[in-house]
Amino acid sequence: MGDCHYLYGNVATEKRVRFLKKLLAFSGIEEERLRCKWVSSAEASEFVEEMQDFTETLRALGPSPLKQAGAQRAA
Amino acid sequence: MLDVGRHPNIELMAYTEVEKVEGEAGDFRVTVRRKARYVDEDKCTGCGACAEKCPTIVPDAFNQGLGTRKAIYSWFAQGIPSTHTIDPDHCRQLNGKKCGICKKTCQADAINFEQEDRIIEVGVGAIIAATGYDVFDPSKIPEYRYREIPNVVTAIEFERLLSASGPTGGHLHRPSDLAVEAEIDALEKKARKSEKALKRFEEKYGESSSEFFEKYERGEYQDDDRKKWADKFKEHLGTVKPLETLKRKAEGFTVAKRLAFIQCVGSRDFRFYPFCSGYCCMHSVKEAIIAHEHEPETTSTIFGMDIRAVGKGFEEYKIRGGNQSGISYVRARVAEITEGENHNPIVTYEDTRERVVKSVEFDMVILATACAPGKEAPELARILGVELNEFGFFKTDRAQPLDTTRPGIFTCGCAHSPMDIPESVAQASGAAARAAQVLIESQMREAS
Amino acid sequence: MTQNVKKKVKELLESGKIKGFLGLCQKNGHIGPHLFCDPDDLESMVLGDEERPGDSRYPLNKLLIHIARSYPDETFGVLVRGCDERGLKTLYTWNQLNPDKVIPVGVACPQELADACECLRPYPEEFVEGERAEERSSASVTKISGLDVKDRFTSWMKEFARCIKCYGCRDICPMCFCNECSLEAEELIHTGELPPEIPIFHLVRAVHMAGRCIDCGLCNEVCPADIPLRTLYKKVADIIDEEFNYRPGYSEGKSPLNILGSAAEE
Amino acid sequence: MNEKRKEKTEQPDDLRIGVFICDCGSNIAGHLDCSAVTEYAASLPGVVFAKENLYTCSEAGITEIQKAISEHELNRVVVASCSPRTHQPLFQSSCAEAGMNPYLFEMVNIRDQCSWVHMQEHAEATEKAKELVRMGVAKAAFLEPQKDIEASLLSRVLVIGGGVAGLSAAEALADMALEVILVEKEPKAGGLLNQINQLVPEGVKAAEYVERIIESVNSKSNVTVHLGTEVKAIAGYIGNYEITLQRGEGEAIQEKVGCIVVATGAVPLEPAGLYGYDGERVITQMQLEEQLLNGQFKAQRVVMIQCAGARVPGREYCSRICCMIAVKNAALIKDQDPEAQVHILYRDIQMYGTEKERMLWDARGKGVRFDVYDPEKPPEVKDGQVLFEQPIVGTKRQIPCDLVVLSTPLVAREGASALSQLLRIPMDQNGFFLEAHAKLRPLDFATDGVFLCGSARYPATVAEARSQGLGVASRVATVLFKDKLVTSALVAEIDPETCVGCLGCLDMCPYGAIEFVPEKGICEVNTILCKGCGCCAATCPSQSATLKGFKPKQLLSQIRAI
Repeated sequence: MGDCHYLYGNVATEKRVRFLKKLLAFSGIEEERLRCKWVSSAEASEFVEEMQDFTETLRALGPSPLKQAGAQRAA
Repeated sequence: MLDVGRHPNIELMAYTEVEKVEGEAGDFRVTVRRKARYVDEDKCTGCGACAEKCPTIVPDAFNQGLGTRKAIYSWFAQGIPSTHTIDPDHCRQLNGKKCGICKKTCQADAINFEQEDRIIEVGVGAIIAATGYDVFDPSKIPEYRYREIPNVVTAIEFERLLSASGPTGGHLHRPSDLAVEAEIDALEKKARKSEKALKRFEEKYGESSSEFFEKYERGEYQDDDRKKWADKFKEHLGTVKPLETLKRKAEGFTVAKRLAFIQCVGSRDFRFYPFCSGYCCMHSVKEAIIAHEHEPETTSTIFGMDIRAVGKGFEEYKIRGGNQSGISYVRARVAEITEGENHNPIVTYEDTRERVVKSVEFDMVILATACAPGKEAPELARILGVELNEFGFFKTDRAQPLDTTRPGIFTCGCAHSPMDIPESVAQASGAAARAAQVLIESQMREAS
Repeated sequence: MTQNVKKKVKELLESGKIKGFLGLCQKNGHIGPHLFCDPDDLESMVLGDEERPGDSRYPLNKLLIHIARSYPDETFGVLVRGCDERGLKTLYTWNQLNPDKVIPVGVACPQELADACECLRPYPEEFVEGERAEERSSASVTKISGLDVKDRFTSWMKEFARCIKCYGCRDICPMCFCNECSLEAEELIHTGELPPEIPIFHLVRAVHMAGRCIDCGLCNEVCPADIPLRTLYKKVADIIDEEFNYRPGYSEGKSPLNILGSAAEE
Repeated sequence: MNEKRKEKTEQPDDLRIGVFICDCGSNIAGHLDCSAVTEYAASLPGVVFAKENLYTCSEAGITEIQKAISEHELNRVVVASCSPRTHQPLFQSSCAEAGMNPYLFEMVNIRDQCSWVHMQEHAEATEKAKELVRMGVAKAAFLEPQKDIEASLLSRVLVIGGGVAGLSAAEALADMALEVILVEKEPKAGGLLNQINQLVPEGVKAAEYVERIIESVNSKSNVTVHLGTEVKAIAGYIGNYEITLQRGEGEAIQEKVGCIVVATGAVPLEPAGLYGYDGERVITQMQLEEQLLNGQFKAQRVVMIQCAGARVPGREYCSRICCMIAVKNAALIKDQDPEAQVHILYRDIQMYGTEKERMLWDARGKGVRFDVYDPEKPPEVKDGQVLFEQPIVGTKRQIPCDLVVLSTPLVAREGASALSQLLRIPMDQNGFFLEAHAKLRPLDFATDGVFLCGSARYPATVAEARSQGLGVASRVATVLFKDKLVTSALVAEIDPETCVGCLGCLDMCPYGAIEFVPEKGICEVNTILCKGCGCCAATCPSQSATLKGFKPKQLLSQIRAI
């Protein structure tokens, strides 16, 4: 069991994210764009580290293909 | 904790001590001293701007002195109330120096250097003593060389090192390495200062300090000002050389990966506390598992006489730690810890299976210290008019396990006896029930 | 090729075990679903093979939901292939049909159909007609997985761009038993656009298929734009299998996504 | 996103949103441009009033909100300041005081999420604050007024189980002026203590100890004790349970209670097939207790084997109390007959806490022998002797004996799973009941109104069971001392028109708050039990299950405003 305020919420989310990452990958959207990590309210530095790392990852990946597709359609 | 802070029926008096208790069950009059915070509780929003600006740096007791805080501070980030407090021992203003920066910073106008302790009397029907315990001081055990060997730490110190919100952000830097890093910081500061001074000379005389010094050594210059320069340069070299050595040394620093946990430090020991504290075995297992989660190469050895995994899910957790987190459990009473190379602690013990004495080197040793009765328990017991038991915890009996020897006064948690969190929480509820019974009874008496 | 089915259905009807049998009949050259209630009325029964095996398939289990709702106390028989049976099982799991009130009569698919479907199990547990064909794995999924991530995106966007939002995939899907469909919720999918917001529209549906799609392939057959939906949902089923060791219609109970607690890791 | 789409998100008519931007002294204003954010907020659709405050949570700030609600006829309020965790309740109640429904309030956290994390980036922090405010306003537009949920509470408690834990709970509850119905399956209350000889360290007779508590319980006018009775059916929910009790073949008894305490205890494992258990020469500690109690104990040479059937694959847990019982009985045998030989074979001797450790040295002092055995090579019982390997010295030993005593663990009762279904409360892998939180809520269930104490949760000593019994009483009191139950209106609801009864939500609800109604073929939410976690809404394929305050429309309008 996770330590979610709502008992199993974090576990439920984790399961969904595991699925979604693979579905995204198959549909051609980099799975690194979705990330799920359990950080408690007492773990500020872990949260910061994770967010900075995630931001870096996203920057390296560049704009989302969805956005590019949207722009093309709008044009 | 937040729930307590917000509960309409709870008046939280933090930073307050009990001085006198009069009356009887159902009608106690308690005199308490609300210690001066020098911060107005009603005005402080806990925003922390004051602590950010405060110039005085103090070792942080919450982080077991492993980190620092300011002279105006909150005990820890999620603490309640979030009201900040000025530490009168370190505050510049309160020690007669000129400062008052916090007062200027605070937009809520909450700082009040004139505040004094307030003595307040409160009327209550029942009292619960939940004053917890103290960590046994392992320097009383000379053979473990706590404080002599920097990488021998107590479990609670280790807990702070492992904590993501702790002084190292959860990375297991060894205290010996942290000390070197602190020294590097200090030397760098010094070097920057002397560099500045040298630069002034260099600009004045238009040559580099090293060139100048060569000439000076050859006796080319004799004047006082040049002598000052030379002295400054010598001093600078005296800073920079050890700094470089230290820096080279620090390059080799890694996080601690070989951990030893020593159980029953001060407990199950006739010299100190004869009892078993009950929670330390699981605490060590938990710390070893978390250390392994942080750094998968970590291995831990837990030295104990018995591993007491007696709570719900504990044995399963212990086994998991062995199977998945690189923990080995060794049945042994450690005889001695010595210091090896690189400040590595060496643990000497008898391997009872092989019947040989072994010495094994670790990166760090964690002492699972006894749950010692609170140092101030005797004084509180005196004030409350209750008895302590032979071990120094509040005395109770089996029929009413949460009642002290004085009606209307109850106890729970580690003030009662050593215990783990679920047991403490359950007892706390029990003590609340006993207190409620007293209150209801006295209400009924009044009504009839 | 229908003798054994007819015999079995006749038996069931005559013994009174079932009120009716939901199968297929051919009338005026057309094949369509039919509820056979009279044992003497089985002449027109067919298995749905018009020109090729299985080229006229219908979501009989989905139709059965409606019949069962109207006659909650009656038991019905239903014609099932491997996929239909998986569908039945999943509908039991989702409380849409009562297993005590359904008697499936199985037919095994011929190899040609199994190949075309890339079917992992082209036969029901018990069948009275046909022979067990060889199981096939999905080459179409492997093909897309082999592309690099950008090409995968481009290829799907090209497919999705043809969508005319006819909801055919949903309407035929035996697992789409909802009264109100999220794909018609305005806040989720904007209305009045063609193609519908892609790839969101199709990915939302793919997510809804997780732990549900039993790989009957009707969506793919019905799609007027020939979007390879079956391939997408096959992958969805594979993911759930890889991650949670669950495959709808094969495994018991609901998918770990739909039950509390942590999923079994193995 | 293109403009066309934004326009299409229809907003409710007559929206009058007020936005308050907090400087938090310099805490927010020092790191981003609050005036710019305020100006921006004023330009958002539906916003009729925007104001910057020095401290929105101060007396002055609150007054300003309240004044604005009346002067500008605001029907939505958005505050952009600090964490909702600490300040949302204050702002909500202030809005309510001013006559606005508190559920029409929305909070945006621009301190933690902007000024704190982007401290050195003034412009970016300001931009982000604007975005967050825009999202908050977008959501506020779709907020709906709600009414807190209220339910009545019966000040009566059902305690299931009449052992130490249940009796202690009943005693304390009665003393707290609540009415108690205590149900005990056996014809006599007292539980396992009835079979126990004496309690240590004081050596008090177990029967006398428990008898005193039973007497105390019986003496209370507000306790009804039903012996030889079982719970047959439970309907209802917190505050209003309907209970059916059955005494033997007699007529069913109907009771109504507000809360339920589970104190059903546990039973010692019957070690069939273990170590040649025969009930005569190889017995359990429980049987030894009986022999000691009845004075039938005669053996001269006794070997006790710890962890018999415990800490083994399939039953991994340590039963917590068996070492203590073994040491107690070993010492007692030595007291009765100092010539007797008593040997305890153990793996880890679990004498935790202040008192038990001393029992251990005392027993050693009395001549009880202790030896460790290796769980990989457990002892063998053969022809009047016990063979085992001493891992500590590596030699094999044979101990002749005329009695072997097996320390077997307490195991969950067989009836536990039936009760688990009746009450919809979970069990762990060992069949013990599963509390809401292993550390912080040991006496609660996740389901409100049902509580847990004693060995039904996990093996407990007499003192622990008593403490827990008392503890559970105050857990009950936190509910029943109130006049009525008031819970947040932000709970799930299920649209009966669109629900197809697939039970997806029911399976995902951790609080047992969803029920399937067969007559209607749909699921319904019990709003009292619902905690608003949203698992049902996330699962429902048709958006029939939604969470008030977090409906797709509300959330998506917020997301689309990014």
